[in-house]
Amino acid sequence: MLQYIIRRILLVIPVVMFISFVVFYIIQLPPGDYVSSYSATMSAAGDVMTQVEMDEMRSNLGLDRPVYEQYLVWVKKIVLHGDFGFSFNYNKPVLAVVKQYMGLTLVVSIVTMVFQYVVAIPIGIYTAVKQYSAGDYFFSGISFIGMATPNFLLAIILMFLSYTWFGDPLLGLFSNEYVNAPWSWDKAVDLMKHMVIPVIVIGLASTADLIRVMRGQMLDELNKPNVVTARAKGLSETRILLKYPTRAALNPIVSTIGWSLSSIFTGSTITAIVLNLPIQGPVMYNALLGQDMYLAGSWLLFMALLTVLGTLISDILLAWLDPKIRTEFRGN
Amino acid sequence: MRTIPAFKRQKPETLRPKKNTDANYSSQWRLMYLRFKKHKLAQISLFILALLYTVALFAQFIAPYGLQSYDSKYVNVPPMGFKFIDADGKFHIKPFVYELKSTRDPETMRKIFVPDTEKRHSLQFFVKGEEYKFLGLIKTSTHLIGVKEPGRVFLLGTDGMGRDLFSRIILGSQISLSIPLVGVGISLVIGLIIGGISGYFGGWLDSIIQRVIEIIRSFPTLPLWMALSAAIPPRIPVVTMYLYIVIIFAFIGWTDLARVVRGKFISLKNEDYVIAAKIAGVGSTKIIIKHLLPGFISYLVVATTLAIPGMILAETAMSFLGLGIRSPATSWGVLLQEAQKIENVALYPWKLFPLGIVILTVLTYNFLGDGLRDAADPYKK
Amino acid sequence: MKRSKMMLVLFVMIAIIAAGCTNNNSSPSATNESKEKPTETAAPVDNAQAGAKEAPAFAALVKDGKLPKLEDRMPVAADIKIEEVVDEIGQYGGEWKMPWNGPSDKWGVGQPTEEALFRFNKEGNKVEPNVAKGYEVNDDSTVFTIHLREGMKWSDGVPFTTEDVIFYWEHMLKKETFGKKIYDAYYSVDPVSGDRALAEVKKVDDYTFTVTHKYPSVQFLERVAIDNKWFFAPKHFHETILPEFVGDAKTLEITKSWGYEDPKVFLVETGYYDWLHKEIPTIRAWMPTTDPNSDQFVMERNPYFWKTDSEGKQLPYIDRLVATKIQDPSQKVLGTLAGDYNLVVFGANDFTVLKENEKKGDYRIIPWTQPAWSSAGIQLNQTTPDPNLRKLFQDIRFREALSIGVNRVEISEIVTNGLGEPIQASVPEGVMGYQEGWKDQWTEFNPERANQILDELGLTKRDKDNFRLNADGSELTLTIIESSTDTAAFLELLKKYFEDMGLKTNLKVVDGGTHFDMKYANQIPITTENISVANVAFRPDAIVPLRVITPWFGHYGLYTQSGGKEGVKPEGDIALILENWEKIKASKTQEEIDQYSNEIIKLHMKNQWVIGYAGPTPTLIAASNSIHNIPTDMVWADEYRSLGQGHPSQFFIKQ
Amino acid sequence: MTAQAAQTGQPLLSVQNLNIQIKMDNGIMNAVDGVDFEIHKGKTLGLVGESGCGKSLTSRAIISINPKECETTGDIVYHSDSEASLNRLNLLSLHPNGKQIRSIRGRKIAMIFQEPMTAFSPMYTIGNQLMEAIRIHRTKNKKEAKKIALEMLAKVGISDQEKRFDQYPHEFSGGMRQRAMISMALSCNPEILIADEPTTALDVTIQAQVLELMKKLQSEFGMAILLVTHDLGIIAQMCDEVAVMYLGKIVEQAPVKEIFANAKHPYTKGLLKSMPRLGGDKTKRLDSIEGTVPIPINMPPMCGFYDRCSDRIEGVCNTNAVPKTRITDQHSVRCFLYSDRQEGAAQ
Repeated sequence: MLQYIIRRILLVIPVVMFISFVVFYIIQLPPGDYVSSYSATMSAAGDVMTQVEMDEMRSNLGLDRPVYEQYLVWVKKIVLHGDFGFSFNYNKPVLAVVKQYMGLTLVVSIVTMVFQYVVAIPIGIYTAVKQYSAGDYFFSGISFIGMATPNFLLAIILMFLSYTWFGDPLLGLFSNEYVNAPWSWDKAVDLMKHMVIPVIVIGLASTADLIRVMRGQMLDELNKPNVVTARAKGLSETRILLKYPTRAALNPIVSTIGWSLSSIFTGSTITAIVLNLPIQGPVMYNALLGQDMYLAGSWLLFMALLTVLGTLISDILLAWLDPKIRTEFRGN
Repeated sequence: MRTIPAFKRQKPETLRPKKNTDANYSSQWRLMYLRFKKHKLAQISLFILALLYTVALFAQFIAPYGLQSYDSKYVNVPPMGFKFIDADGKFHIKPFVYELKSTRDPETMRKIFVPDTEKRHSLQFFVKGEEYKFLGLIKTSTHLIGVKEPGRVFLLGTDGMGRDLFSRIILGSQISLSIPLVGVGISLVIGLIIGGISGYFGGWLDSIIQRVIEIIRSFPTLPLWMALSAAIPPRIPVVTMYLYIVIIFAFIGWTDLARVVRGKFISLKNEDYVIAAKIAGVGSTKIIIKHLLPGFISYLVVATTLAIPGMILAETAMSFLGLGIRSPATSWGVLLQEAQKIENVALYPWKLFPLGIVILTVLTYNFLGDGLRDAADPYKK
Repeated sequence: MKRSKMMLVLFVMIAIIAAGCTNNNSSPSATNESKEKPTETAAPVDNAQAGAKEAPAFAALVKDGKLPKLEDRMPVAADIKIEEVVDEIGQYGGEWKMPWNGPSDKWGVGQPTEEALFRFNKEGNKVEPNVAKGYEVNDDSTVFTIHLREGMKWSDGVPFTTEDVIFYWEHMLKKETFGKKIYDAYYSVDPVSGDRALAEVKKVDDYTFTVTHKYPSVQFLERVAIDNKWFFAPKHFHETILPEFVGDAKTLEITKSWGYEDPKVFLVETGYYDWLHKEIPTIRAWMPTTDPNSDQFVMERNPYFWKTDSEGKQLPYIDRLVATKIQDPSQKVLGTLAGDYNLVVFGANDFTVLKENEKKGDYRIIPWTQPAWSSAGIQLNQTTPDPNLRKLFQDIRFREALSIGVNRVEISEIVTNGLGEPIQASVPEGVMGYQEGWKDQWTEFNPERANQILDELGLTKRDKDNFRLNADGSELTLTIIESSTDTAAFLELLKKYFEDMGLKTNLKVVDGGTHFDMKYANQIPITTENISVANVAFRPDAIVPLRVITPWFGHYGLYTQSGGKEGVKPEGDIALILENWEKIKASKTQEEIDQYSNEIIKLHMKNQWVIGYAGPTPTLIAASNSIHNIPTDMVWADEYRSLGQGHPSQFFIKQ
Repeated sequence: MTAQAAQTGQPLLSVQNLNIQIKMDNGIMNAVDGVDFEIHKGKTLGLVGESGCGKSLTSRAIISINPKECETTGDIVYHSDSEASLNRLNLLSLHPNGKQIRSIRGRKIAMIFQEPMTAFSPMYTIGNQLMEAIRIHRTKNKKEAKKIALEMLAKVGISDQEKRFDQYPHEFSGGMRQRAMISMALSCNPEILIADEPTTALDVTIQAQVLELMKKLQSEFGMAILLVTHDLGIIAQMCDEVAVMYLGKIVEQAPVKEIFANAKHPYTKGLLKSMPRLGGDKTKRLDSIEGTVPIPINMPPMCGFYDRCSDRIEGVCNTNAVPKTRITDQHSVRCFLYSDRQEGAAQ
């Protein structure tokens, strides 16, 4: 098992290296660079830069060098110093920017993930056990609609409904007065209130998906002979349900955790923009728009790493959860 | 009670009761069809989809107005219902609409529309209107329904430029319903070839292909979209733009299908009948086409069906970010992107109608996919 | 009267201290006090406010000895700037809550809080002293003597003196440490030879300095008020970071410790965008207290602010300015409707949704007019590289065709929601340079005539889609390149009208940065920028080709900028414009300036290089009904510092 | 009371007029139709028939573990001497998931299944699944339960039990899995063991071993066995009495020797002919019964075997419900070929 994991991790390295270069290249692909977008914002505010000023800025930031050279410098710094470069937009080291947003990003992502699994698994079990009941149709209907509604529109609509019903559109993750306030019970409550819409919007599509997977798996498992065996042993229905079909159905579900990790990080970008969430997605998006390439590059690199690792984690989880594979490794 | 007649020997076949026994002897496709027939929701979905595609095919004919029928007089008109009874209480057998008088609220500058009960326009079939090419071939100006000029009918209201939303939804379906089909089609071909190679031959080729798929999959799609659409040159017509988008989608989408294909190839290639064919010296191509493909073509149909809704949604997301198709060319994504302005949600909520159509389409595709999956699975009851 | 007020102030202080002490049991005696009159003390706070000369929080700090007394914080009595209130004397307290696009929108918080040496008056035609107490000028407008306010202090309490001006001039502006060239305003021009000479700045005493020009500079103060509002910098701060004082190594170290990578960028940020950094002393009404990169940027009142109202109450009234970062324009609207923000600036597009919810949201919409020539218009690049296009663009008949081939009523109704009149791009009434009849030039919708003109121009050949071809048979395409999607509806209509005339039209939306690059590379044939000029003589960029900035004159600007080395040589009426501009710079009197300015405008009227399809729309200020003293009937212009023209330090929130 | 019952005293389990109906899309299927039989202490009853004849449903109906869709009527009376509360208890009257039936399942009536691979969950160790029934019915104590489980594994001939206990089903061979299954079923000393095709999935040699083991354990524990199979060879080897099922009905029932010596029903005869015989004519092809079993949906009153029957009587067999005819006290058959005798006797 350990050998397998090590082999997989070693394989991750070239993949991530390759991705990082492609990422870096793609960021540079659109015309213009950070200096041009910077000067454009400045000129919009009546503050015009001349060509000379722009050229100077380019050379200061090293943007006048060829792409591969910039890439090599960047990678060298990462490898040697753990320095991911500098964010032009924020005037901060990339790591500092990432750190600034990481806390809330993790909160949103983890809460969303927990929401997904906590909601999807019981509903999946319920709809499978009560197949074709009113409850089954209700939940399946909701989850299908959740899947079918584009996130950004759902976010806007929920925000507007929240405004018309409660007088508060619940923008952002905190009310104005709590943004810079130290942590307190009230702030936590405020955060929870503001999390409702994002969690629903970000989580709904995947929740719907999970419900369907869980339901399908459960239906398969419920018809397996081992359920009959368990019943013949005199076990109670609940016990049977939890021990046999649920446990087996959870396998593929649990193994999706690795995958969903990165998709929650990136999948929430559009929603986060609409809902004004201070998390990484919009930061990355703006970095891409503003050609803030080290920030964008590092972030994308991180995402790629997360995806690759997520796959790895999923594979390992799957192996670990499946006694067949597990015992094979033990055997070796 | 009764006498026993002499034993009669008969060929048993002639008297076999005809009860469902055909199920036991049917081909795979026939079985699928029989099982699919049981899935009511999937059948309804198939029907709705067929309807949507028919409408898309004849969109120019069905839509009362064109994509560029701007009219400052009718900006943000709420949906109009047909009427049968006029202001005097008189009943009319033909449904009709009143002509609208438009004014502005002097305070808020909002357009206000008052029906002019003097001017009644009956809804008619085959009305002359904007000229278009029927099926892209025959020039005509006949539209399925509408009212005579200067009357106007806006079933679902109008947008901020005075265009009929109903027409735009219908015309937009041409792009929105075909992008996913073509996109999935391309992904399918790529996925089939690459997944097939990977699964059938295995070994180092498989490893390399799997790594490549892994790389593509771990690629965040957002910057990819942004970069690719920024790379699209300015002077291209809508059709070309459309093709580019399809290619972007296909590029991202094929990996999923390749995985399905690969998985099936691996599991099928060790089946006895395939091994038997190999031992018998049948060539690889023949094995693939004759023995492997039929084994999972039904799964492919399902996977394809279920991949389509994702593409429909992806198209709307691209439009939200201002990438992809732009008005006056219209897709549902374009309509939703316009609808998502808070102003529209607050003041002109009918602009959210396209959302209903998107949901309907995505739902029907999902139900159809589910139905097909159930039908394709020979082990399902 | 005065005694009783003093008593009240005292009362308030005690109350506040008492309130503070109840939470802090370190001092037993204070606790006793608070126990004595815990309830009565609370009441007088409101009453007392009416007479208080400073914000309660400061009064408390003074009482604690943590802050010098008000008198010691303000300039000497005679030198205090008394800010006229718009409606009434206000009260202290409250927050100005606004949405903010983040640190890239530096001016969003910069302009309303800016305190210039000289600022424009309400009408926008003259400057008045602001940070400066006053000035004298000699008869031939060469020597300007400027007086500062004695006893005025930076927000850290360090006196603000001539030293800060001289330091700025010597060590920052002349050294170009913050990435700006010495502004044009400091050069005077010899009317005869055209020789440019840099002014001299000299200290007279701690509160007086002179600016001496070689040649007359009639508009010096106005130009300074536009180009270099902040003719000063906190010497005691910049001395600690500028490389010429601390050495390159130390500057680099400081740069890194601030989180910056490059000292150049660092110096630009600190020297130019100083209001974003809490480490830098300021003379603004509010000073930053948080990192601008955080989700909320907060500016708190400046205890050393040097303005009072007519009753002697120190400004600003509003406690703090809270700028909350937003990511999508919808949030601005929704937040305003919900009351999350109480003073927000909008474009005219949001008029209806804001107006419809005015009552429910408990705010009011205050429109400020803009000195813009149009709200929907196009600029044809006169120097576009394609010879066929350039020939057309330079032909006045072609511009006429493009103008009359478009139905302005439709544009006005659909694009501006009826707010912008269906008129030609022209100087609006009431703004310097207004020309009678200009707004109706070529405005009648006449597609037949337009087509006829195009035929006359030789564009008679058509391609298979019935689009016109150039006379030589080559493809003719008008490409409109845009940097934002806000103009989508306008461009869609424009495309339709142009194509109805047989002119194939393409739209391309690029990001702002690319648009900027393309402008420099002369790659933008057509775009939709609107001209907005408060006064040509003050800021000529948009209509005089002095550098690469406005698309219509394209690389004519580069020619001027590079002194004839690059770009396209201006000819005809364009050359005339530049000639007039040179005359303005060398003018000795205001009359001369006005005359030449008018000439420039007239040349624009004659040529109509910029075509407008809908008149200007107002800028909307959505202000909560509790915020008072916001002036109406104002002009919104960058030259006047937008909302800053309303003097925000005297805005107040009624409790 | 029949002579058969009188012979052996009170039956342990008596199934009377058992009907199982399944609702299908196109009608109601009478999967089990009027089945009667009895199981006696220490004896083995064989239930034989082709797949789909309802024998599995019948066996599972005894402990109410059929899916909900199966509507079951009739009486299944369980009579245990050991516990007063279980005297003459009608199992069908109990709630199918209730406490009482659950206390009988696994403890008094245990069951083993055809597919030992899928009957065990792949997710848990053999030991885990083995201990489950013990911990419900015998002891809460984990250690004790493990001890019993290990003993049981030893009894079914599994060596190295400690190691085997912690292994997963996929690590067991087919025969071992079935042994483990048997040990699981017998771990609570049941009075009745229902074995549903216990050896079908096994190799012939393993089959013999498993059957041998079952026989051995039966004599050791003294339990009754209901053996469901399609294999007449196994019946001959294991059973005291045989019930032949066809299309939901018991068409013939008799002691095992009687069946092999004196089968009456054409279907039973067909079955016997299709069985290879030691010392039989090797050049002759084995007989098979032509045709397939119809699906009993909306069946008119007729003999289900009519189509395939070589001795059918047109106008009789396909128009009337077939009554049960008693050949001897212990031998009954459902066929019109013999019904006149019955009718004659009645007259």
